[in-house]
Amino acid sequence: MTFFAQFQIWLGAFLVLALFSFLYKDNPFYKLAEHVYAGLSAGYYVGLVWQSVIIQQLVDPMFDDGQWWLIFPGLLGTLMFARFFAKWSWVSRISLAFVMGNTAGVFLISQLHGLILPQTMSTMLSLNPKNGFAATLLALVTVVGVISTLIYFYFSKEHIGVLGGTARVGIWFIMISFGAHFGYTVMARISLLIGQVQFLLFDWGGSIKQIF
Amino acid sequence: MFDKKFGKRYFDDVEINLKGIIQITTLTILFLALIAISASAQSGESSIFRAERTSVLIFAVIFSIVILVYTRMAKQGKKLFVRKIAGLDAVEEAVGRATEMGKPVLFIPGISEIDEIETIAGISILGRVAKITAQYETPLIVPVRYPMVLAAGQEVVEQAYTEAGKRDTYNKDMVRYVAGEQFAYTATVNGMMMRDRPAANIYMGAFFAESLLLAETGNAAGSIQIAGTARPEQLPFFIAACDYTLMGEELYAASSYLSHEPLLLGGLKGQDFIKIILVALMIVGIVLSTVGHGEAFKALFKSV
Amino acid sequence: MSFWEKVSNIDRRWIYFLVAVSVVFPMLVVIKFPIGITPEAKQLYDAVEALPDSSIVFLTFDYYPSTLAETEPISIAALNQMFRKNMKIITMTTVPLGGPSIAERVTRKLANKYNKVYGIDFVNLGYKANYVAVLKGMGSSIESIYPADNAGTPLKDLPLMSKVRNYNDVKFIFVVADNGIVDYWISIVNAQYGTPVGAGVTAVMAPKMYSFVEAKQLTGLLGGMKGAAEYERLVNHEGTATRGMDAQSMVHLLIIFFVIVGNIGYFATRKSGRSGQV
Amino acid sequence: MKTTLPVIVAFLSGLIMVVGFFLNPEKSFLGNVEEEVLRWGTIVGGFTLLLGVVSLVRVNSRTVSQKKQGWIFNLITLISVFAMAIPSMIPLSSKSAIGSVLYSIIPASWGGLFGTGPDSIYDWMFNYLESPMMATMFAMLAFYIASAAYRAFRARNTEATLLLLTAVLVMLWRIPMGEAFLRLFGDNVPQYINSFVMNGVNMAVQRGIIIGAALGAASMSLRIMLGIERTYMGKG
Repeated sequence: MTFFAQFQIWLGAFLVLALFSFLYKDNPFYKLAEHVYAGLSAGYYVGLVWQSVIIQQLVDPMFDDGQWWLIFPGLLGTLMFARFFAKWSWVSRISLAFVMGNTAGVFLISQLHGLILPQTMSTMLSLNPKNGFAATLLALVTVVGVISTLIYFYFSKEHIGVLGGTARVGIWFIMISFGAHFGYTVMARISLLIGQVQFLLFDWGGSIKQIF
Repeated sequence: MFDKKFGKRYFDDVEINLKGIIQITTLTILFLALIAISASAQSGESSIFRAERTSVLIFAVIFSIVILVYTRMAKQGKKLFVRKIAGLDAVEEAVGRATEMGKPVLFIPGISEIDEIETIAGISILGRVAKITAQYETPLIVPVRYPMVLAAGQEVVEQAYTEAGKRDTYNKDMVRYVAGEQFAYTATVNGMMMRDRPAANIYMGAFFAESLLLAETGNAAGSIQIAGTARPEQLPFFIAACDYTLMGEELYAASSYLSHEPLLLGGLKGQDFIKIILVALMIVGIVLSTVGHGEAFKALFKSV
Repeated sequence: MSFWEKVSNIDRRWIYFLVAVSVVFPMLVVIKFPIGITPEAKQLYDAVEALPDSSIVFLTFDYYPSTLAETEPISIAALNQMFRKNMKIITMTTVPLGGPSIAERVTRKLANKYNKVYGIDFVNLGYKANYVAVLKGMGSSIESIYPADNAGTPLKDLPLMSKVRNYNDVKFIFVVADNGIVDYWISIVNAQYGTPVGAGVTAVMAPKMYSFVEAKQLTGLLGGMKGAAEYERLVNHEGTATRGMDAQSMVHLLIIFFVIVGNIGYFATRKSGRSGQV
Repeated sequence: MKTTLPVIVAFLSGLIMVVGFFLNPEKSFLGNVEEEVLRWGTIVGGFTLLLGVVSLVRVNSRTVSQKKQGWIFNLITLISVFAMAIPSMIPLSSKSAIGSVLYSIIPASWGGLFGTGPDSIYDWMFNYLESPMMATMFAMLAFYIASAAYRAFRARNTEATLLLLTAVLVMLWRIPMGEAFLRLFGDNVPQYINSFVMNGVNMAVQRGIIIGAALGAASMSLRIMLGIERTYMGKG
């Protein structure tokens, strides 16, 4: 291994161990890693926005393709920084309002068209027993699950009587679904822990062996 | 007149008129579009309107009208019932305990940008919590992840302290910017929890993988914890590690319930109304499908 | 304090310690539990296996370095299968950081193993911003989106790319991803251009993907490290996922053990009437 | 003016999106406007990300300049920001004005180190400093999950029991030994978990939650467009 490759591994191992040390107790190494992390992540955004937004979407099209009108979003973006000057901070609301309005417009439609209508439609399943026992049972589970979940999140009436009963079935369904999610997430996190331990044991461990 | 101290909630007359005009314009445009579409659909040629999206338009119009009607009703002071949400009293209890112990309350309005509905709900619950901490003179810490959330959070907290008559105890650093990246933020807040040992941690807003990192650290620090988020994939972790958890839309309902804000309340009631319509439509569809005539009905919901 | 009360109030650092031990131990002492194959994994394997030799396929590297443990083994197993069948592989990524360099590193390593030549047997297109435009644009012409490959070589100088114009020339798209991009491969590429898409995703994403497999929008699914291990077994190449499965099993069992002990403790102390509230 | 103008801007930029959806892009002028406005949205939205960086630098510089307790850590944060940000902003080639000055001083072969390309300092710092930390934070969750499962997964009532039983079942199902164990109860048990728990109950609940959340998001969007909801505007 080259010196640089060794250095990379040791640096990574130091940061990994510094963060893991928090599991035992808060300490200066964790604090150091925490502050490096906060700084790097902010720097990451600068690079990302600078290259993929300001250069690729703003400067290049404006100067290379002559799309001069992009000066307006550029200006709107710059106005955001008015926030840091007390007297002019209200100006930044205009830029913000543009983004918010834009997102809201896209959302309003995409939620109705992309989610609510198709999801409602696919719940209209046939409960006809001639489709076979398993298929009918699955359809029944789906229908009951969707409707009772919706009822659980209905706030305009006290949950008593039929409504209360349905809501109760809803919460049972919800808990089963959360349990399944929990199981899957456990799996994902452990895999990543395994990845880090493999790094420490084999890469860093290998490097230690080579040196000593 | 517009009172700066009391902020956005109190509009002057000019603005109310403006809003009325905007609302009427929107509805008119939507209606005109509806008529134009039905007209163009008859002519059959490809027109500038996408006739295949008519059902979306109809639904959008109904949806908008329902929400606006309920909002108007709420604003006119009509009593609108919202059922009590279990676990909400816990918020006040938690702040009370923090006061007894002389320790701070930590509030996290989620880790999403202000354009996320959950963040807005979180900020509005923050207003309520800040009012209680102001009354009890309990220290409040609100770490945030975005500058926009910072601005909104500071305003809401300042307003709460002013309304409680404790303007002098308000400190701008109560709401503070921490870090932009998800886990950098989490690492910092975890550090805060272990160092400042808040008596109560309240998480209300959009949370992702950091939910359990926060909640477990808070638990290790011995804090009472109350959480609320609409993200189904994070709820199991909050349920496991917190004392009380508001699930899904309960978060939105809680923010309307606590704030008694007519605008929020109206929205919630409107959504409930639509929900019932959707359930009814589903049942109709299921019955039709079961007897074998569902396809035509289902086609109404399809659009490209 | 009774025994169960002590157990219930154990310092959480003991729990952390046990987790650490059950991860490290199986890595040092290999046990090798046999790995069962789910129908979804088999479906993906069969779909690739059924393609004629030398078919042109897409393999994406849509993941960040932070989820390497779950995703990289899938890429490696897939490359083994594809190179063995002498397929022509085009790699690309919609992830700006890490993605291009991971693709470069992993493909080169496997290509050396199978003596494959860059430009003829495989090409790395690299990254382009705005994924919706990228996925849609490649439907009409790949060259319009990627005028050059990751290293900056114009596509027309690469023999493999002269045979590929758009998705019509691609037989299969194997997506490996740790983010929502899979939805777009399905809803844009598969839905609009009809090229079959198979996916290897992180375990967190897997529950959602089931509905796509059921709707036949997705040809096969691998979920997380278990999925990767299944694929490694199918292509008969033991990699980090298979080796990790022992540790994975140990920790799962440990957590289940914790749940059981926690509950025994809970009921034991509740009966004695001293603590009922948690 | 201070609130009216933003409300009008929000209304118009949202309305274009809504109306544009219903129009044929080839046939109408508005279809193109929609595309352009979306592009503007990504550009302006990019700037909001930078605001966070400015805030972070301001907060940390204040602590450092006042030499408050632990200021050395804040200094480290500042150094990390600039170490990552500055190389990423340096132009890659001598084509631009700044680039031509720069590359008359340093060799052009260094160009690859700058920007955000695969060989850049930025990419290296991301791959070897930031991502290991990101992966470690994820990995720490494994420990937290174990301790949460131990302390909190108690069969206190029906709901909690259902949650923990399903979690245990799924965890078993996903590992080789567990799957074999489940087969003892019947060859099809793993398949049943797949179809009834994952595709059945889980899918149905997700759908219910998706519909509810979508309603909430849509109604919030409507109110933002109409200027009813203005929490986002903050202080005037």
